[in-house]
Order: sequence, then C-alpha cells, then structure tokens
Amino acid sequence: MVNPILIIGITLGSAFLIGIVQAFRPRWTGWIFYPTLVFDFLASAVNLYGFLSGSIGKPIMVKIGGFPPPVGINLLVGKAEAALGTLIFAVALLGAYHWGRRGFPQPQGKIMVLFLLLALGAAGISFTGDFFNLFVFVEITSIASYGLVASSRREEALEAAFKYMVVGSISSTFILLGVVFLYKATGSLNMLDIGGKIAGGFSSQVLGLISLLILAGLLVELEVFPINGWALDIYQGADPVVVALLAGAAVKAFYLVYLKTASYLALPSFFKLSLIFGGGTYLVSQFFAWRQENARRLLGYSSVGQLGLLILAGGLLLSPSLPASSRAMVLAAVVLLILNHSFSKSSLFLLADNVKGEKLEDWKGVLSSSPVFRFSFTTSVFSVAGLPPFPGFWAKLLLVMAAARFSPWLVALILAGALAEVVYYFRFFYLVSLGDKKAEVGNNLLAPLVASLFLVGAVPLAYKMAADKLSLTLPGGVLVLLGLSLLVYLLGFSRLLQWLASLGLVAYGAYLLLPFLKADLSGFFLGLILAGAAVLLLATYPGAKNLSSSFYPAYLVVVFSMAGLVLSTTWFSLFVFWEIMSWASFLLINMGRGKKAAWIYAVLSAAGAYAMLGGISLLPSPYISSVKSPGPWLALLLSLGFLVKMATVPLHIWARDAYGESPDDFTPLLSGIMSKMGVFGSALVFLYVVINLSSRSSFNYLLGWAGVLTAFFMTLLAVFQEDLKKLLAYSSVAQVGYILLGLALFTPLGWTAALYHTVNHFFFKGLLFVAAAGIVYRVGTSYLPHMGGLIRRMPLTFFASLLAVIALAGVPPLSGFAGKWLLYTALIEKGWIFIAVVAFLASTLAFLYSFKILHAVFLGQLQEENCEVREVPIPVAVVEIILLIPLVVLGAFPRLILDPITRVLGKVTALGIPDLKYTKTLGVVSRLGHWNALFLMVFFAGAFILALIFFALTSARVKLVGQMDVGYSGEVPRSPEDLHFGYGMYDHFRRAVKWLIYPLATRVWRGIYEALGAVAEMGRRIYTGDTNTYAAYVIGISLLILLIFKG
Amino acid sequence: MWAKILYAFLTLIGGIAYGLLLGGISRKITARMQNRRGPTVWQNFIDLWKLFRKKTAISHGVMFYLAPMFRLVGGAGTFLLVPVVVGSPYLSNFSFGGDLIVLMYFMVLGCLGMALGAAESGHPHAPIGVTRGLSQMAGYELPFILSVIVLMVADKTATLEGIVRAQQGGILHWHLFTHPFAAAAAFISLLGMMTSYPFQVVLAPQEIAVGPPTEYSSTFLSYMFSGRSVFAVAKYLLFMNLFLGGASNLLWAFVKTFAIFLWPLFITNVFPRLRLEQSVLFFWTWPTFLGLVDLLRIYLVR
Amino acid sequence: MRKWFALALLIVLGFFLAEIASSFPFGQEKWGVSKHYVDRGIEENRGANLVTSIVVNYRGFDTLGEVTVLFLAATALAFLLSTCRCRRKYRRWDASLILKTASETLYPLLILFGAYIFIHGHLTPGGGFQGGTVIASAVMLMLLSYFSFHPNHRALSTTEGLAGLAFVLIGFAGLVWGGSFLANNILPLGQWNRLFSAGVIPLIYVAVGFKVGAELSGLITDMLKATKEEE
Amino acid sequence: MAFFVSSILLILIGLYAVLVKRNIMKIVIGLSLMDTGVNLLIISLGFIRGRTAPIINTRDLLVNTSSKVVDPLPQALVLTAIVIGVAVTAVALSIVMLMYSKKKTLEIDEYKELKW
Repeated sequence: MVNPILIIGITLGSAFLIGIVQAFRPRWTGWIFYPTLVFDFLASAVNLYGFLSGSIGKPIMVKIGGFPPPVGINLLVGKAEAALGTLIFAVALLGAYHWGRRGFPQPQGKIMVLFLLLALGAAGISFTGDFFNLFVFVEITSIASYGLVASSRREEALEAAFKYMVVGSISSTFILLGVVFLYKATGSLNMLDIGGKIAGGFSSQVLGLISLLILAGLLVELEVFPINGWALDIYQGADPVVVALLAGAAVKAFYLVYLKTASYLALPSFFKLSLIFGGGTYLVSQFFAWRQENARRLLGYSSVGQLGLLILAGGLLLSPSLPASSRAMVLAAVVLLILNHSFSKSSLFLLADNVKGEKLEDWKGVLSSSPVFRFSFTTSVFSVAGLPPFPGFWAKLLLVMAAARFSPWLVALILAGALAEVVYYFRFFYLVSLGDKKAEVGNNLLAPLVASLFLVGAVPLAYKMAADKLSLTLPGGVLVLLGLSLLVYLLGFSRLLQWLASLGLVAYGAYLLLPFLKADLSGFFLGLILAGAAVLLLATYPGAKNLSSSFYPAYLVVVFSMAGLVLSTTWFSLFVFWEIMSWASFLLINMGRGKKAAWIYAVLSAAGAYAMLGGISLLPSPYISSVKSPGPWLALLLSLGFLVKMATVPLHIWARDAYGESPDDFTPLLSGIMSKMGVFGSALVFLYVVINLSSRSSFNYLLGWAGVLTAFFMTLLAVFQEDLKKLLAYSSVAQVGYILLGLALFTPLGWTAALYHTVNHFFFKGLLFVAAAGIVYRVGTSYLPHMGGLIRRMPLTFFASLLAVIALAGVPPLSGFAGKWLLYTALIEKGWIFIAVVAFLASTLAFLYSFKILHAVFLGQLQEENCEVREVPIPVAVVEIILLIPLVVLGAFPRLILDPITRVLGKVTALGIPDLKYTKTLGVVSRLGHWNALFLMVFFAGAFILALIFFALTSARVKLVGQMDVGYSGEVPRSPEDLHFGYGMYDHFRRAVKWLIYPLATRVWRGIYEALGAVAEMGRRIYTGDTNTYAAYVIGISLLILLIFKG
Repeated sequence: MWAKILYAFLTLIGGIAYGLLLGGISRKITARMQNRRGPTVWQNFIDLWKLFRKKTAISHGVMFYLAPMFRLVGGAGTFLLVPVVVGSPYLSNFSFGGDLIVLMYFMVLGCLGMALGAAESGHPHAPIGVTRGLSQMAGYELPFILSVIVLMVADKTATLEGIVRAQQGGILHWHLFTHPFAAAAAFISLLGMMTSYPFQVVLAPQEIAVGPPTEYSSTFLSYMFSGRSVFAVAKYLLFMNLFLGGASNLLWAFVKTFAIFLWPLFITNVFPRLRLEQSVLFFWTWPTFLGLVDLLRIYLVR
Repeated sequence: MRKWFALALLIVLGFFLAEIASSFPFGQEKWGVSKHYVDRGIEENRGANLVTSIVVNYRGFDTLGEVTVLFLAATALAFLLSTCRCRRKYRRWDASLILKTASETLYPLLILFGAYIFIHGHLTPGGGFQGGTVIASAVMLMLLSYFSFHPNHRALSTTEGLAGLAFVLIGFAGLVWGGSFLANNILPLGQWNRLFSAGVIPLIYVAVGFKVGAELSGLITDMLKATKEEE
Repeated sequence: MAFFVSSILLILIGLYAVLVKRNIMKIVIGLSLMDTGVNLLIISLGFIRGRTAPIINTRDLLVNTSSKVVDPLPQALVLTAIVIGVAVTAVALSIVMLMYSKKKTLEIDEYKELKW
C-alpha cells in the first residue's frame, strides 16, 4: 500500500522543483517530470493491485493533520479511486511521452508543471473526501486545463480556452456556492459525514436545491447536452495531446465525483436527473456527429456521447429500484466503459496529432500509410464504437442487460445511440480507408500503439467480467481457435505461409470440434462451415495475388466465429459470436474495392445486431433451447439481425456492392456459408421463440412474404446487372430468400427444403464465386461486357459453371431441382398459394440471368484483349472440381442429404419429420406428387449419350470454323467486338418491368439517412460558438435542473 | 421394363412424326388463309430428310455441337414424361419419373442447352433471340403457373395422372369448364409458349433470322427441328391432360391435341406482332387477372 | 431581446439563491464542525488567530491546494505570455519624481509590513496571503515608477519554488515524525499568544508569504513585460 | 439580510455582464464581480450578530469561546476562494491578451470560429 498523500505531495513538490529548475537549467526539467509521472502511476497501480488482490481490505483513509474526519480534511481512496488514479496517470504518461517526442512548446518547464498539475488535480478530485477540498482540486484541474488548452497559442485554441474559462467559472461558482450552503445546512464539509447525516434522516427544505447546485456545476464539467459547446470547441481547437488527457483522464474524475456526490447527497430525483441528462447527451451527441466533417470535432462528439452513456449508467446505479445483480452488471459496465473510452480516445486523439489537417478529407489514405497507424486506428475505432472483442462491447452488453430490467425504452435508447455511433465512426473509417495514395503521416505512433495494445490486453479482463456477471460461457475450443487465428497475423511476411497455416488451423478446428458434429441443427451447420471453409480456403491460394496481411486472420476469425455461433447454447453467446463474425467480415469487405459498401454493410449489420441484442435483453431466459412465447414483435426484433445477413428485402441494400466489391477470395465464403448463419439464426427464432400459435402464423406468413419478395426482386435485379460478381450477389441473396421462405413455412417439408437448399446453395454458389474469382483474376475485370467467348480459353471453368448454373436454375437432373421441388410441394401443401405463384415466377426469372452468366462470360465472341487468357489457377480448378461432384451426385441421389436432414429434423421436436416416402419407381413421394431423381439422371444421361453417338455416326463431316465466321447478311465484321452481344442483354425486358426495379429501398434508406443527417446538422446549430450564448445555456439548464428536480 | 422402353421409343417416333405433320398442316392452313397454295403438308418431312442428308456441317465449338442433342433430348424427355393415355401401361410413358413440377422444370433443359449452343455460334442474333425468348417466358409463365397451381390445389395433387383422374366423369368435369378462368389464362399463355403471333418477336424471321438457331444448318438443324416438333406435341399433350380431361385412348389424344393445336394457329394469322415489353406486360395483366380469379376462388373455398 | 432574456434567467437564479440563503437566518448562531475549531482550537494549536489555525492546520490541505492554484496561474500566465507579441503603446520613461520618491520610501516599508503580517499570521488578522500581497504591491509600485525596474526572474522563481517545497516538506515532516501529513505535533506548541507558538503554523505561513509575494510579483512583471514593445 | 441581498445582486450583476456584454474584457470583469459577490455571500453566512472576530487575543475569550466569536470556518474558506478567483482572473487576462494580440479586437463576435 502506498499512502495516497505521497502521490499528491510528491507531485506537488516536483511541480515546485520544476519551477526552480526551469529558471536555471530548462533542459533538466524532464528528469523530474517523467519520473514523477512514473512514480504516480506505479503508486496508484500498487494500490489498485492491493485492492484487487484483497491485501487491502477497506478503503484507505488519510487523515490530514491527524484530525478525524469531520474536523480535518481526509482523503478516501477505495478501489474505484485507486483504479481511476491508475488510469489517469497511465493516460498522462502516454500523453507526456507523446508530447515529449513531438517537443513541448517552450518554455517546457512551465508546460510540464501545467501537465503534472492537471493530472494531479484529476487524481485529487477523485481522492478527496471533503467537499471544499473538492472545489480546490476542481479549480486546480480547471486552471491547468485553461493553460494547457491555450498552450498551442493558435487562435482556435485561445478561443476554446476562453469559452472554457467562462463556462468553467460559472460552474465552479455553482459548486462553491453549493458547498458553502451545504456547510451551512449540515454543519460539515466532509462527504462521509454529510452522507451519514443524510442517510440518518437529516433533512432541510433547501437541501435539494443545494445538492442540485453542486450537481449542476459538475454536470457542466461533465459536458452534458446542451451545455457542452465549450467542450466540443476544446476537442476541436486544443492540442490533441491535451485533449487526450482531458477526455481520457480528467473528465473521468469529474464523473466519479459526480457519482459520489449524488450518492452521498442521495436525493430520490438524482437518478432521473442522471438518466435524462445522460441519455439525452448520449443520443443527441452520437446523432449530431453524423455529418461532422472535422475529424477532431467528430471525436469530440463521440467523447461527449460516451460520457453521456456513463452518466446514464450512473443514473442506473443511483436508482433505488435496481436489483443487486443488475447493479453489479452496471458497475462492471461503467468500469469497462471508462477503460475503453480513456484508452481508445487517447489513442485516437494522439493519432489525430499525426495527421496533417483536421478535415475528414485530410485523413484520406492514412490507413495505407503505416501498419502501426492502421492497427491503432482500427483497434481504437472498433473499441470506441463498442465492437467485439474490445471492452466497450462487453460494457454495452452488460449495460443493456441491466437496463432491460429497468425499462425497454432505456434499452432502445442505448442501442439507438450505439447504432448512431457505428454510423459515423464507420463513415469515418470508410473515408479514411479511401484513397489509393498514401497520406503523409507523422511517425509519433508509439503512444497510440501502446494505448491500443492496452485495449487489446484488456480484452480477457473485460470478457471475464462480463462472463461472470452474465453467467456467460463461450465454447472454449472456439476461443482457442479464434486466438490462434489472430496469431496467423504474425506470419504476415509470407502469404503462402499464412495460407498453409490457415489450412492447418481449419483442419485442427475440425479435429477439435469433431465431438460436436452430431445429427442436430448445430452439427448440421457446423459440418457445413468446417467442410465449406476448408474447401473454399483451398481456392484462396495466394500465388501472386495482392492480399492484405490481415486477410487470413480475418478469414479464420469469420470461420471460427461461425462455428462458435452454431455451437452456442445461450443467446448471449450467439450474439457475441454473431458480432465477431459481422465485424471480421466487415474488415474483409473493407479490404476490397467497395469501401462505401463496407460502410453500409457495417451500419445495417449493426442495426440488425442491436435489434437482436434488444430482443435478447427482453427474453425471459437466455438459453436458446428453452422455449419462450414472447409474441411476434420480440421475435421480429430478434430476427432482424439474421434478416440483415440474409439481405432480406428491404434490408438488402448492402448486399450487391458488399458481395460484388469484397475481395474475390472472400466472396465465396460470404455467400456460400456466412449468409447461412442468418438462416441458422432465423431457424432458432422460428423454433424456440414464437411459440404462441396465433401469433406464429402471422409472423411466419410475414417472413414468408419477405423471403419470396427477396427472391423475386433480387432475381429481377440480377437480370439487369452488368457485373459478374454483383449479378452473382443478387442471385445469392435471392436464393437465400427461398431458404427463408422454406423456414417460414414451418412444416417438416418446408424445413427439409430450406436445409437442403442451404447445403446445395453452398455447392453451386460457392463454385460460381470461386470460378468468378478465378475469372476476375485472369481477365482482370468483373465487368461482363468486357468478357465473352472465354469457353475457348477456360473450358474447365465453363463446364463447372455450366453445371453450377443448371443447378442454380433448378433444372433437373442436377442437384438444384430437389430444393425447388421440395419447396413448391411444401408451399402448396401448406396452402400458401399466392406466395407459391411469386416463387415460381421468381425462379422462372432466374433462367434469364442464368443464361446471361454463361453467355456473357463464356459464349459469344472472344474479345481481342482476352485472347491470351489462361485457364484459372490450379487450386481454383481443383476446388471447382471438388464442388462439381456433389452437384451431379446429389442430382441422382438426393437422399444422401435428405436422410441426414430427416434425422436432424427428428431431433427438432417441434417439427417432426417430413412426410416423404421413397419408392423404387416413383422416387421421392410426397403427399402431392413424386419425383424420381435417379431415373431422370439415368434417362437424361442415357438419352443424351445415345443421341450423341447416333449423331456422331450419322452426321456429315463436321467442320470447325473461326469465331468470326458467321452468316452476317453480307457485311464483314471487323472485330469480335462488333459481333458480341454482351451489354444490355435484357433491355427489352427492362422496359417492361421498369416500374418493378425502381430502387425504392435504396432511395428510402438513403432518404432516411439524409433526412436524419440534415436534422442533425440543423440541431448542431445550437452550438453557435458564441460565448454569451454558452453561458446562457449553462445558467438556463442549471435553472431547469433546479426547477424540475428539487422535489 | 425393356418393353416399356421400346414402347416409349415408338411413341417418341410417333410424336416426332405427329409434330412434323402438325407443322406442315399449320403451314398449309396459313398459306390458304393468305390466299396462297402453300407447301404440301409433308413438306416438313422432306426438309428434315434433306437437312439430315447434307454432306458437311459447320460447327462453332463444343457447346454448339452438343446443343442439338440437348434440344432433342429435352424435347423428347418432356414428351416422354407426359402420359399420352393415362392409365395405359405403355402409353403413359415415363410419367412415373416425376410430377408436374418436375415436368415444368424439365421443359427448360432443352431450351437452355439449345440457347447455350446457339450463343456459342458467335452470331449476335442468336443471343438476341434467346434473351427475347427468355423474357417472353417470364411473361407467359406467370398466368400459366397460376392456372397450374389452381389445378394442383383444387385436385390436391401435383401428378398429371391425378389431375386427369380428377376430370373423369363427363365433359363438364374437364378443368376447362370447372376452372374456366384458369384455363383461359393457360391457353393464352400457350400462345406465348408456341411463339406464335402476336408473340412472335422471339423468332422474328425477318430481322434476326429465326433468332437462336440462326447459325445452325444441316444435320444439326435436323436434330433441332425434330426436337422442336416433339416438344410442341409434348406441350399439346400437357394441355390436354391439364384441361381437356386427358385421353382414354390414342384416338382421343389425336383429336384433343389437334384441337389445341388449332387454337394458336387461328390466333396467329389474324394478329400483328407485339413488341417484347408489350407481350410481357400483356401476359402479366389480363391472363394473370383471369388466373387470379380462379386462384382466389380456390383460396376462399378452401 | 437578449438582455431581457438574460434578465429573466438571472431573476430566476436570484430567486433560487435567495430561497436558499433566506433559509439560513442572517446573523444567527448555527454551529457545525467549526464549534470544534472554536472550542478546542487553542488547546490543539495554540494559535490565537482561529482563522489561521483553520487555514493552515485543520484545513491546511486546502491551503496547499490554494498555493498550488496560484502557482499554476503564475506558471500558466508566464507560459502563455512568454511569446506574446502584445504590442501596445507603453511609456518608456519613468514616472514623476513625486511617485518615484514616494515609492523609494515606501518600498522597504511595505516589504517590512508584509513580512510583519505573515510572520504574525497566527496572532493577528492576516497571514501569508495577505502579507504576500502587500509585498507584491510594493513590487508593483516600483514597476510603476521605474521603467527599468526588473525583479530578478530567477530569484522569484527560486523563492516561489523553495517556498512551495518548504510547505510540502513540512507536510512530509508531519507524516514522518507526527504520524500524518501536515501534523502539527512535530514542534513544541509553545504558549498561547506568543510569537513563537502554534508549532508549524508560523513556518508554513512564512513560506506561504514568500511564495505569494514572489508569485504575485512575478505575475505582475510578466504581464507588464508582455505589453512592452520589443526593441 | 442586506448582506445577502447585496451579495446575491453582485453575483447577478456579474453574470449579467457575462451573458450580455460583447466585449471580452467586460466578460472577464463580470466573472470577477461574480466571484466577489460569492465571497461576500460566504462571509455573511458565517456572521453571527453581536460577536467578535475569531481571534483569541484576550483572556476572557479563552473561556466559553463559542458564545463570543463568529464562525471562523467561512472566513477560512473565503480566503481560499479569493485566491482562486485571483488566479482565474490572471489566467483569463493572459488568454485575453493573447487573443487580442492575434486578432486585434476584443469583440466576442470575432471569436466564433469554433461552432456546430
């Protein structure tokens, strides 16, 4: 144990000493400055360790002057204070190091004194146990801040400092008046003493007003809306290092003391006050940041918002009706939020210090400038936005769970704010990752790197805290695999090694997870994931490709998080893996050409995931398999996330570009397997959530329509798509629409259809995307009109694609037909005939694009520039062949999959097994009809071969001619281009269905986004920048607080 | 089993011949309506023989080479999946292979193969024709599906046999009369299927020279030709089974299919041609409406 | 508009402040923790001036903070103005003879008076802050009189720093020998109402006096220097 | 009572300057006035009618002190508050000087670069 007074005394002494040394040997000041900070940090850390390890049992009470509490001043350092002290000095050390490397402004001794005393003031605020002493430390902090904010001596900095000073003076006047009145009312200045008196029944008619006076002063310092204009100005105008210290450390001390004051003064209305101001600040700030073009101000809005969230959590803590278990959750959330925000925001501001210019545009291309920058930035943005696996994510999880006990509206508020945060942070991320050229970036990156490493290091701690509080268990094997996946990053010097390691890891994963491969729903999907990932990974053979070094780690994380997802037994666990999967896939998509697509994907994913989290928080039991009947709305909320991943209309707007412009090696996984996680999730919802029969039918019918409309519209859009991968993207989404439809039927037959199609879709769409990757790799473009005639150059790929397309179109005798047959049979059996009509029509439309894929790529005229194109690389060809086999085999023997599905469905007690019989002559027999797959295959193949032989024997001499050698009305075509019909192939049809393909959803979503953005921009204007106005806000809001909450 | 295959083979030959004959008849009737003498009704047999006997054949590649086989096998397969005479051990062909859903998808196979082969020819008219054909298919398929679903739901079966059995017991039990709107929708969509006027833009002999098979000649064309003929017969048979109560013997089959054959023929000669988008929109409005009427009826009654 | 709005706000604020203040009847006896200071102050500290006892001992930690605040202000000001090119017309000549003569006479007296105040802080009204301020006013007087008057900057810094250190060290001495920071039991308390009494209180007040004097002097000098036009 | 009223009025006058005046110096002066008002208010809160200053320099004050002197604590507090007020004012003035040196104006309207 280190006596906290030592920290304060020694720091003060050093500050005075620096003052002397500065006068004689300015250069030596550093020799006092840094060791002092290190000492402070270590001393606080030792105390924190003492508390955590239990060697310090109760809070350390320091009686200054030896007087017992009410008489003298005392410091009271408990666990929270020790932790906060450690945090403050850690951030201060980082900032000091960073500033020192960049060079302190001269005279440096002075700035060091200010810096040291700012940190000390913040620590003092949290340590002190006396109200007047609190005021003194508040002033120390404030004055040091005024000086530091102005320290860059830029006009903006001075303006910000001045505003801060005016507002800060008013706020400290309130605090001072409150403290003195408090003394007058209670006869004491000691926090514990006053708290004891109030708890003991002391009351006074003005006690409420007095307390509110103090709290209002503290709320100003806590930057609540709308009295935070000054704070935003500081974030924008002051030196980033100073901002890092203020936002990362000083404000947190104010937060702690706010909580302490509120709980000592214990007025019943305090928790409402905190909830209202915290929630309001949180939501409004996250929202106002939407169209912010100044990077630093954007970060400022984010800081203010995070602080709002903290205050909201504080409100929960102050609430008398919060159950004890939830209180523990909120406490853990607060700790994690503070940790998360301090380090991520320090890191971001210190990074901002390295970027020239403040506009978001100036940040373009910084991500490609240096790997350290990229790592720190990504980590910090992820953690500040509350994404897994960083502490912010767990904090959000805990907070939402606790808030759900309180009110669903609070959950909605928290999640809405979190969503808004994702919107603008990933807009930032998207702008930052734009740009081909490297931006010029400073190399003062150690401090941000350390901060972000700290965030990474805090992950296990955060996980443990959350897991304890939520009784959350994640499958250990999967966690190990996820960890190992990240280690693959270390092999970044060689892609080939990474590839090999990935293959090995998938194999190891399969070995590790072997016991889970049972004949149930999880096992079914697990098998698909592991086998599929292994095959698709094979095709990503790096060769001479320009893959990012984080491609393979992210790929593996996606794979194993999917494995974890299907193995989850609680909704928490499912949500955690769901988020990991989403964000890892976001990173992968962002590595491709479509940065904006990745952003839209991120936003919609987050929206879905948060809806899901909201739903989970309202569920009575977190166990997936415990049946619940909460009604259709909750089920819809839960399934939104899954619907987004399945890109169900109208949530599909991300899919085209995200699929089309993601790295070619990732798209097969995205389409073939990842979209199936949505299927898995909705299957769970159908099975375990909507149990009430009357609501089930309407819910299912709704989702049935959603599925079939997805199939219809996406198919239609695919017809007019001129980009190979985007066409396949639409097609993929449409196919998943069928799967959703099958699930929504909720009959054994419908589920059989859905599960069959799930597997089969992986085969043919995986094949097509792998082939597309190979083609794009060889041809160098994904634009269909630039291809054509490639059958001559890549016959194998043509053959594979041909079979895949036949399966895709659902034409017998290949495997695709089974899914269609089962689905239609199920639809008619269930009596959903209108849906059946649309489904039929959609699959007819699929023929249109099926032909387009084959024609525009492989048939027609070979373009001149593609004459030298070679067949796809060998690994791709191998994968094509591997995926080809099941298409044919399943075409003849669909029972190879139907039987396992029947067994899986047998486990799912709510459904029962499908009413299918198998006979030799009629094949598969349903109640409606029958279909003999083997016969069709044999018949077709036999007849085909027979006809071929007959033809070969009887036909005349066959002469092969060149591609330009066609009967063309006497004209002589000059180049293959003249003869190729590869652009606007369905223009005539488009004229007929113009009204159906109007991009309504995109326009509506964009309209909503832009309307909200415009509102945000209007709303932001309340920050007029005028000092008088800000002062008026402060006084007005304080009065409002007094008026409303005094009761 | 072998006997069955033999019968199937014979039926197939008969089907091809019948198809060719119907083609000849249609040419003759058209000519007469236009005040021409026209070719003999056997002209199609003569053409086929001539093509088959050509000395050389020009090929543009593998897919081009295989397409006629796709076409023939697709057409023949469709034909064989439709029972000519329901219940007859031989004339019901291979209808055990699958129900109506299977049939409707199998029908596409031949067209798809042919389309791909034609597209490989490198002649731009071929894919233009194909895309037109596919688009038109998207048009007429909607009313057709509607009426098929009406029948399936009404009869609670998806097999052709079941549907035929449901129509037994007098002419008034034919679906043509029990579900007149659905039947009307289906028969209108038959016009699109047969690419007859006014829905003839797919082939458009004047501008794109019969579209898809434009580059085909000689033996290749003969295969295509026979495939096309038997495919047409298969469609007539299908309609017969769906709406006209099937056939109890071969004679009835001839009569009924001939009647169905006459329907597009009469339409085709008195209408101008529609543009593609007009056809599609036409199919998606009136016949669809008719189909929906019966569907709604079924839905509400159920 | 803006004025009326401000007035409205202020009226409401005034109402609230009045409501709180009026609940404490003016001039009536109401003792809280300070009853302890009044009743036992002499016994515990021997300082005749109870306010000083409180400022330096009972709430000595506040005073340490207060000293720090002043130090901070001086540092911040010196830092900010160190590069300021606040060009403004400033006279370059000395003041009138009357002022100069008076200043020369008053300067040592004022310093002496200041010292007296802070040395007797524990006995009479006043103390370190007051004394320091008087000393600074002497310096200001000289600055106003003589254009070329420059207090030694290093000396000021050193005084300021050493005085601050002294305060902290006295505090630590209390921690080491007296059991707690700033404990007033390491020196004999002496007799009530004597100069050498009250333990460490006079020592601290002397340090504070030096510190405040040096700081305020430095503050004034820095501000004045910043406005001087550069040659 | 008059002490309360006048010191609260002083606070309000200072705040009025902060809210309404467009000149930076006047705003700083307003803050200073406000501080003064607060200090006066604190002092007057500690006053007890008919008592003497809490300086025990005569023997009769030594006994039964609490019935003879005013409350010393507010006086001690106000000492601190005054010094802090001075410090804030000093920093404020230095910032104002720098601001003036950059833009050569004290109009607050000129200092609205940071907004929205």
